Amino acid sequence: MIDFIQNTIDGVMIGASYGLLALGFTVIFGVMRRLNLSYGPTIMIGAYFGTVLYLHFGAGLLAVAAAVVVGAVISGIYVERLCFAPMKAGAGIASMVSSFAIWMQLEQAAVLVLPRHTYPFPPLVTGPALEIGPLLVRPDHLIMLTGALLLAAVVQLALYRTRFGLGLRAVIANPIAANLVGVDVGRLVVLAFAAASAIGGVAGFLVLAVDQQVTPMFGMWATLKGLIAMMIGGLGSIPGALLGGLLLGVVEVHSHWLFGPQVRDLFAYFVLFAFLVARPGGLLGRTIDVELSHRA
Amino acid sequence: MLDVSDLVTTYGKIEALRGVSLHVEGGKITCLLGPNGAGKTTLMMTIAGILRPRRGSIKLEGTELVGLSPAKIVSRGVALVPENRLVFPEMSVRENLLAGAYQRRDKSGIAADMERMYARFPRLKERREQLAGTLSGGEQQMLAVARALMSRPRVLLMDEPSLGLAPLVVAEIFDIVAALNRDGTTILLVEQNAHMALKVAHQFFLMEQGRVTFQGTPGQLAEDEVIQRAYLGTRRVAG
Amino acid sequence: MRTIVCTLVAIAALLAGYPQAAHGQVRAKAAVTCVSAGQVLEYDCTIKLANARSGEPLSGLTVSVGADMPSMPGMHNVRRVKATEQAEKGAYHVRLELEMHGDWAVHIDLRGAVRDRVVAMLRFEEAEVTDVKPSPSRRGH
Amino acid sequence: MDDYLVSVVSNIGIISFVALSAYLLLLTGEISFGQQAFFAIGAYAAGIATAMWGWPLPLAIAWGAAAGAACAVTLGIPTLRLRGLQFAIATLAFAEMVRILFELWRYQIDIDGEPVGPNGTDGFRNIRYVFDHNIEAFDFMMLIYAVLAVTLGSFMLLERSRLGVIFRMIGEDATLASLQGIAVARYKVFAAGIAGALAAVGGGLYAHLTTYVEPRTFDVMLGVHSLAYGLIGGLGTALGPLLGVVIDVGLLESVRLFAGYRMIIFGGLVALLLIVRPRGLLDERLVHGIGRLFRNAKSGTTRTGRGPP
Repeated sequence: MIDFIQNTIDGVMIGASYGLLALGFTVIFGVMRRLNLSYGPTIMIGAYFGTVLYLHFGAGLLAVAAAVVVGAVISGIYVERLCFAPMKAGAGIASMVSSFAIWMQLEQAAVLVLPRHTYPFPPLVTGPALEIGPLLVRPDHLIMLTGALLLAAVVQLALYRTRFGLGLRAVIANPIAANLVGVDVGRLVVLAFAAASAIGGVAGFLVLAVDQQVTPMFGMWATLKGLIAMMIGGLGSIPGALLGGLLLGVVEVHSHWLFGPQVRDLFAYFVLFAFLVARPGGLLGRTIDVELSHRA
Repeated sequence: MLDVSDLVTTYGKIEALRGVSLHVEGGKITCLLGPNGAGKTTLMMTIAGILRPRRGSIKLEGTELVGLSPAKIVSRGVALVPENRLVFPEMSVRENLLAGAYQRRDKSGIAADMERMYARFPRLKERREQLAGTLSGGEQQMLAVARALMSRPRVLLMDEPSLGLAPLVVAEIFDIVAALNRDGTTILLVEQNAHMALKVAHQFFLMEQGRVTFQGTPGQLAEDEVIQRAYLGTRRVAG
Repeated sequence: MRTIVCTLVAIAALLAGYPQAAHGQVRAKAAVTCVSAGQVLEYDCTIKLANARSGEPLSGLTVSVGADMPSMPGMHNVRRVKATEQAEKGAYHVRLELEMHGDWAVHIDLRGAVRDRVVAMLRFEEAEVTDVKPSPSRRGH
Repeated sequence: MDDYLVSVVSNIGIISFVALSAYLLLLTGEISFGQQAFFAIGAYAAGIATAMWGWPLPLAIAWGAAAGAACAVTLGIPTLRLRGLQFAIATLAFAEMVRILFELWRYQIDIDGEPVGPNGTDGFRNIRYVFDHNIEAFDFMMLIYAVLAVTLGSFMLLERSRLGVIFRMIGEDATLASLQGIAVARYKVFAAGIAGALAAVGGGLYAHLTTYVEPRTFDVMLGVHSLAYGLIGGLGTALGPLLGVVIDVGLLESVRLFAGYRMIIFGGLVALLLIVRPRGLLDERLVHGIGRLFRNAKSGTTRTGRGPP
């Protein structure tokens, strides 16, 4: 019983970071109706910005965090300019494949800068786990959860209380109608990419600071986790993305505890598959037209 | 007020507009009639900046609109109520109206205009916190009109406002069109329902196969003939 | 539909007609140790070949070594390099030039008295080369 | 031909099977991130057949193809109503499940004093058929290309056949196709089955070419690559995906100049190419244009003017 509660708590904390990754994915997917496979690798590039500062200039934790976010935003905008902005309507799959090609590019760029397989990443906090009754809570996990919740709150406020958020939601709901009411969709998409990359940057920083190491494979990891959480939560739904992340985290921790790491991943994919087959809209999703069928 | 001249818009190699010229007079209701596929919606989308013309010009009181982004065109004073309404379904009625004022920065003016819309469309006021996607067709049409008006347009373009609505609701929509015009709004109206349109229009144009084939005022042509040409095209009527 | 059936039959016929050859050969096993050769992505490898069953060293063979990355099938083809036989019986030396760090499957192809291929899975890093135990986690821990 | 060229050319041939598999699904309008699963199934099935059961290679490859097709049909049925991104992610999830199952799967028997068979994450080594039967690398390459030629030939026939038209119709607009009385669901599952078999043939050949496979050979990277090849090479003809493979594995591989920068250059080139030609180098329009040229030349007609569209 204690184990169950403990694992659920751990799952929620890890799931919070998945939720953030899914959130960034959702913002991009929402405004573009296109899949950005390079999403994770742009975050990885941000992480490498931070790692270079940390290794070669001895930067502190906050400076590293800032570098991760800035790096992610810069590479995110690069991806938008190259893979999304110049693609005509109806070329959604070309955008997706293009973003995959740029993923390969970013990964090799990272390896050229820092050629080793793994590098250390500065820890969030060091210290023993907090004991709350019979439960153990790692302080860095707690910070990760708090950070994720704070960021989610900021995103929610930005979406529902600002002009930018209004425009963003208008584009997500209907790009043509958004154009007609005077939203500058092209500019907004760039801003959305930047915002999503920043969200991803924060998520990536939190995850890596808990892991205390970074590899070029982090890009793929982030893309996959974000994608799974988004699909479980439901396409185009912001609360869905967070919820999907939490569910994925809880499922992973429990299955890891019960059956080990390989079965954990098996379970995660199984949950995803089951959701898609039984409930393609995900937890909170709706059916929106996806510009991915190649004739779109 | 709005001058379109020699407008050509293409989809790939297909010319949807083959040199359209028309003039919309300020303060009047101008109606555009024609069979399906005549290019009416293409014309509206081109004026709104969603489609780029191959050539030609669109002038609003002498300033060129061709080449401007849709957002710029809205801020110059042209608003389109699109075919099938296209409200933002997951946003509330209030947020839809706010989105309509996206180009404006005057908060108090926006608030005042919102109240004006609620006064004109009491049903929107009742449902102001309801999601737009849950409104009836007629209510969505009202919302689309109100949303367009929130940008304070000098010219309001309306594309098939009666599409898919029950006859009673259609009558209501046309009452609104007439009332808006009485208050001084210039309107360019695309309509399939020629009978209703000719009742409110001050002048009308007939379009066929991407060209304007007739222009005049209601009464200049027998309504039957207008309707016949609007639905079937000249050729078949003539021959 | 008929086209498909015909195609399948054709493929099957083609495959069935392929020549078969003799069975039962000596199998080799190899112990591979690599160290960085100073230059980035260049490694010196020593390969000790032995008869898999008897453990007897296999000398006098023509040995060529190639490599590919199991995580990217077919995408990386490292040009085969001839290994030189060492004084020690069954020992061969080769210098490998790889395209990137990471896990490589080193193919050792033997010709001569024995024809075989032995595959060794190694992780090549900047400083050291280790045997691979693939880790299931993508984050790499 | 030197060893190196043989290995590059063999790899191109094998990867082409997965690329064709993804391409076939693209024709019917579906994006699959999961064709690598059938490549894996084919590789393991054929490898087990020769290395453990002592089957001859042709039978083993055919059995691998059958296994791939069966699994693809099994996957095709529940994912039938998914479209676009949802279908793509469902295939990804399936493929990853398959990969992890292979990581967990151990099935070994003792042959000549050594354990042979799939051994979890350590993979499946000693698929020695080619060595046991003294097949030279060059001959094996010819075998790969013989099978590939047959496959391509059937693709060419398919493109002209009623079935090909139906596939493209479903790809253009599935609803419209069903209104035309086409049993869309059945054809889609059928296409998925063939695509699965194709990838599995590639996998079977791959296992015997390299003599070993391991689960991570079959991760998402392979699937997304094979999808990308069709788009780079062009969606107009089955030669498109092949061209894509040749460009990636062949051309860039051979330019040693790029060592260390290959992906940076390749990635950038692909991105730029897709801006100019979003449906690849050999897209439908180009293929159609070339086809018309040929037909005109054959029938001797000259084009004097263009009639009404």
